[in-house]
Amino acid sequence: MIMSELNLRYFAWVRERIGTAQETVVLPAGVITVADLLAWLKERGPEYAHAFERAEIIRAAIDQTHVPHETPVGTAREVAFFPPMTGG
Amino acid sequence: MIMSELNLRYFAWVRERIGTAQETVVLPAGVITVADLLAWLKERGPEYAHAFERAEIIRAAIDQTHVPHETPVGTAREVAFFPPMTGG
Amino acid sequence: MPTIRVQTEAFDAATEVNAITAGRSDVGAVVTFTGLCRDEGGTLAALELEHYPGMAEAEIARVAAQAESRWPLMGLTAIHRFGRIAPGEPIVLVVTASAHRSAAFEAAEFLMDYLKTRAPFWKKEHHADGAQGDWVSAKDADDAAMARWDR
Amino acid sequence: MPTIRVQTEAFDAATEVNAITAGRSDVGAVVTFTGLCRDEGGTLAALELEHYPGMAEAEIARVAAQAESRWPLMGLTAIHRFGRIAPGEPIVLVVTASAHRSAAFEAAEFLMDYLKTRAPFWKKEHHADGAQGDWVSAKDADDAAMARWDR
Repeated sequence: MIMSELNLRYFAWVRERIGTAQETVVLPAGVITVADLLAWLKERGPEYAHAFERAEIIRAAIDQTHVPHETPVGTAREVAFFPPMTGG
Repeated sequence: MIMSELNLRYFAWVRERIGTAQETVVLPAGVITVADLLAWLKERGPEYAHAFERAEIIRAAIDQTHVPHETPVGTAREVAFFPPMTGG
Repeated sequence: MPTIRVQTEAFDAATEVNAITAGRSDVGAVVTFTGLCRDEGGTLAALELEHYPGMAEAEIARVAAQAESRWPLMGLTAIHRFGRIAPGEPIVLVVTASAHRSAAFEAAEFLMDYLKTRAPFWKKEHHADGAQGDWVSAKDADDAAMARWDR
Repeated sequence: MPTIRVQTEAFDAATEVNAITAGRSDVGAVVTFTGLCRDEGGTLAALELEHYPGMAEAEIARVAAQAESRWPLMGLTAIHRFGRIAPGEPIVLVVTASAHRSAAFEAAEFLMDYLKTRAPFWKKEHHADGAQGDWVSAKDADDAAMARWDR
């Protein structure tokens, strides 16, 4: 099995709290869904824990399409996390 | 009792059928409401009978305000009759 | 104070919007509605718009006052043309401005529904083949659209 | 085909309307919605609009395609700015054109409700006193506005 690289992108206060807009990670075994990915990221440090402290309000997109947290990450190239949108 | 003069105005196909846009009449005794006025006008000739053959769809305004047919003409200076509006 | 005009000349929506928003920064939402003369598949040469001078302005003013009492508006403009209007030309303009979009949208729809069914204007068709056309009939759908505001 | 743009520059509603209606006479109704930056009683210096490049355009295109499948539109334009925007400046423009007014109004409202809640943009406040402001919170009212289109 090939370890696949995943591009992560953060926006708005998620980006500010983590301190970076973008990073590349290798998905560990056991991370199947977006929710798994969020849980794994929360363990990476206090800045991640702060950004994702209320994981239920965090929105996710896989390859630039909105997805619910139970969606499998699958062969995604890019997963983005951000607060509820406030455009318009 | 003074015989009061009333200005009548007609628009769109009501105007076309009657053949005039405006006329002044002296209200006869017994004409109390807009409906009475319509009924009286219908007797004035075939062009009026044609214009008001379906009196129930004719709209009326007293002194430039929409009114239902049961409204008393009262001391109106101007009564207008016209088809349902099609502006906008 | 709403801006209300009944005129033969064309109008410019951008000018009317600017008259409402220029020099202020509390407006969050501007809606414009422009109603245009359609060619009806090429059969129409023009519409002739007849109106009741005086009452047309007064009725639009009444409708505008109702809109201003129902929604927190920061600007309201309604312009309705009369006379001969060719396909592609504008007939009516409504502009509403508010802090928030729902008020601006609802007020503009309300104004149009009321203008359609209460403002004393009548449309006569002139056909492209030179024949005199009919007076446009009022639509039940327009009465229904107006009735929803009574809820 | 809808016109969709995500840009820093301001836009001109009249130009966008003209691009839809020029040279045709089958359009009966044009609705424009312009969303502007409000000064919040003088406390706001500017809004900083962050967006997700690529996804922003894609999401607006998805919403536009939905609108075009729901209503018989003859034109649809959606432009959303990003970057620093001062009070009084426009942020978003939606233009819809149709034969009839109800389609144009409904499609414009639908687009705005969806843009508000699904397009990946975020607003940060910069206060007039120089202080860094907060990120604007999403409003439940906006989610409720969007939900009504599921009926």
